[in-house]
Amino acid sequence: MKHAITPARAAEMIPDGASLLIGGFMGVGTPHRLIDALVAVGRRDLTVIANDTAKPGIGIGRLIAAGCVARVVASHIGLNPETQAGMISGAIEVELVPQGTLVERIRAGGVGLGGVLTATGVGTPVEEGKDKLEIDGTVYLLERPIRADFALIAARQCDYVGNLEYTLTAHNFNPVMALAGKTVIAEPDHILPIGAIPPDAVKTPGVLVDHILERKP
Amino acid sequence: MKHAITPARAAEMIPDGASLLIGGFMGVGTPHRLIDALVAVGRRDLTVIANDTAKPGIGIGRLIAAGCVARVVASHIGLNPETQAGMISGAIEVELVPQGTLVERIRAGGVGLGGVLTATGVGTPVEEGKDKLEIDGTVYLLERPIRADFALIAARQCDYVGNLEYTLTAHNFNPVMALAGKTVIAEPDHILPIGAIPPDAVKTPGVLVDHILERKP
Amino acid sequence: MDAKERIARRVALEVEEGTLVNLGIGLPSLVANYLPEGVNVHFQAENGVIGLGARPPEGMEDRDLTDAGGGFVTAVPGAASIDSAMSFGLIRGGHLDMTVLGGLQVDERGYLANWMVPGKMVPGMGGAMDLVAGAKRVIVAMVHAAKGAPKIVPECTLPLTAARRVSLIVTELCVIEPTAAGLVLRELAEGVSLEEVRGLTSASLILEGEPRVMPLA
Amino acid sequence: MDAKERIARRVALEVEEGTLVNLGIGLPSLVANYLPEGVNVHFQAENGVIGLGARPPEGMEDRDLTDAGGGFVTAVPGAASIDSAMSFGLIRGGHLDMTVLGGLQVDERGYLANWMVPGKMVPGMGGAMDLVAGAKRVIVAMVHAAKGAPKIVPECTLPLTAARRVSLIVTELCVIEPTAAGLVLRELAEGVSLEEVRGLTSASLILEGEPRVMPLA
Repeated sequence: MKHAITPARAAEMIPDGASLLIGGFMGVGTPHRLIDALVAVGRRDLTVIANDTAKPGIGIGRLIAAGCVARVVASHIGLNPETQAGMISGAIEVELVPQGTLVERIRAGGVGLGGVLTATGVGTPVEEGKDKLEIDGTVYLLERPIRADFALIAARQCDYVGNLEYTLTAHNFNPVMALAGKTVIAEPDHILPIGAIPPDAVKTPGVLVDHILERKP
Repeated sequence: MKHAITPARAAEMIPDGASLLIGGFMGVGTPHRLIDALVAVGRRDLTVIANDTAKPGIGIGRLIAAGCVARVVASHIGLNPETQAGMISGAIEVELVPQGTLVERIRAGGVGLGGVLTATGVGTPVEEGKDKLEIDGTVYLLERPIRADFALIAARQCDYVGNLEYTLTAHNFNPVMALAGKTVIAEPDHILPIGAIPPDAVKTPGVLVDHILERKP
Repeated sequence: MDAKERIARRVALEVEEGTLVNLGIGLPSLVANYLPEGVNVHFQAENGVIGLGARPPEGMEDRDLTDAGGGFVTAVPGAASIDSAMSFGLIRGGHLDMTVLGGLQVDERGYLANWMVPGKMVPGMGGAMDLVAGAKRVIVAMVHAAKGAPKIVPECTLPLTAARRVSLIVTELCVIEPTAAGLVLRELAEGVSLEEVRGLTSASLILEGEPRVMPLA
Repeated sequence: MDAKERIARRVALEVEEGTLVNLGIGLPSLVANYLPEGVNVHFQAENGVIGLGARPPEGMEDRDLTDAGGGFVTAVPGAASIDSAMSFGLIRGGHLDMTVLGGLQVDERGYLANWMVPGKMVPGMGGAMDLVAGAKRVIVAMVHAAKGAPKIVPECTLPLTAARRVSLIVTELCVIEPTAAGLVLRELAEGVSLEEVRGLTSASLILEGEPRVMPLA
């Protein structure tokens, strides 16, 4: 059984220079309160691994605007001119990864596979510097697993064990990222007693979750 | 919207010599009515890819006993002496695969990855004849993806679209196998109208399901 | 009828009953407005839903239900929530019947470039590389030329999205099918001449008999 | 107290609060009966549940809720259903804190053989290879010798389960910790002499000071 912590307490756990997997897709299914807490304490030199950096003022866009982020691994930064400007000026190092490759790299890190063999990116700039393997007549890129110091997970609700439920398009990267953080912090909207989430509805087992943020005010 | 078919009609679709992914773990979460229909029409020379072959008289054990099966890919055959006897006599070709490797190979087939890189099996007889890759200091086996002509899936219930729900330990290989059959036949206990299974409860989207077996009598 | 509507109407005729279809943001998303009466399609939003519906009624928007562009959407009855691993598993694994995407360039090999302009625009590839590498059919829906400059070129000068021949190119002027032999001009829009198309196309176009008039319904 | 109970009681002392634990079938499964009062553990059944509970009351068995041996079980409040991909993702990905498995042989390198006897018994490895390769701690719980024949040997003659040094060997006679230097004898059961253990062990045993008396509670 776990105890809920405040956003400020969660931000204290995360040091400058930490790598963070952050759930969400254009701010949907993103742990907004955790992000705001990191901005509030002025974290620096963070590595953010996420599908995108949303827009200025929204979700991960706030971390970018506050200068918290030194490195981004994402599939898309096109709707955030601040990330693009940071990339061009050299203030932010950006690695662009095809979306399906990104989610599989994180999954591989989380489930202990040595890499991902995907045809996505073959014949494009994505293949630069990577090993290629021909298997049964098809060429695949060998993409490396991704893990991070922390995974910041947004969930619709959780129980006292930490079992998580997600909803609609707010699932996105969250269930996979919850496998790949050394420390996993979940930000649920609601917290329910044990037994209120039936076993079949659980999408992230509570054993993966280290800390639960207090419920949405 | 799909229409339910009878077990006999399903068995007709599956020719002698077909490869079948069959869900279940020791008969739990196994499509029993589909298996009985295959036995009834006397199919021959089938390849069965499944976690195990259950026990004589149960689930896949019935296919074995009826002489329908020429080849088995499984992680465990220890509780079915008939499979073991077939393996020793040469009547059944058996490939033994570690359970976690088996499920990932099927997933790789289903989601279009070129293979699985796992440390499981390194230094054991499982590595024989397989490529090994050293990635960042760890040695991994390159295991091949698995697909099959048919996937026979047991589900607790489905809707008219074919969306599937599973329960408790009857999930096992079913959700992954539903990704990797050229033709997917689902055997639900219950069939519900569209909308009765909410989007967040769907574990196999109906677009993956080609045919739905009529509900349990 | 403007160019975009013409393109969307023509692409809509390619959509087949019961298939799984992914429409890119922008022009491709208009295709949903022109589906033939009675055609039942499963639209995938790669950020997390199968069964993407229209815009919600005023005031009924849910922050956890958006399309890949971040706009509020609905889910049709029978929809399924999917996480990013399932979403791209469907795309990469060959379960997606068709994707419609915009283009910056397409060349005589049928290769598409649509994700970056070096030195100018580096938004990231998002899901485009997986979609082009994985979908069964890839339809490029784009305005024929960029302010008079050809976009259908002998060989892409912009970085490729995938080294895969797309299935069809639909512009407001014509329909072109990339084949092993090159780009075959299949249809001309009503009132558009071959010379006009050739004048706005730097790639060689192959004629196999007379192009038919591009149907719009 | 018989040998098996002694082994199970000693192993139970290794189980730590709040951890995820997988018990093999047979002897290892007895460990659950001897947990110290108040210790809260998540038991995984690799066939599909976290939060495995005791046998169900008479008449309350559910055909869809069994353990990896196929026996009816319960799920504790807060349990989570998991499919095989998640189950082995947890095992392979380093999320499983401890597994307890039976053994046929363990050698001076700490390597375990427990899944086949060539020419005699080929049940398949099931989940054993993934468990030994992936769990944070691997405890071998076995009767010390097989009818007088040593099972703790200089080098395994049976095929290995994994080329990984297990964490601890617990028998009814003693507790041995495999280390880089070899097998260190840590504990002797009450009334058991060093000579007795040496007589039933063909591997070299290292002494680091006096072995303590094996605690059973």
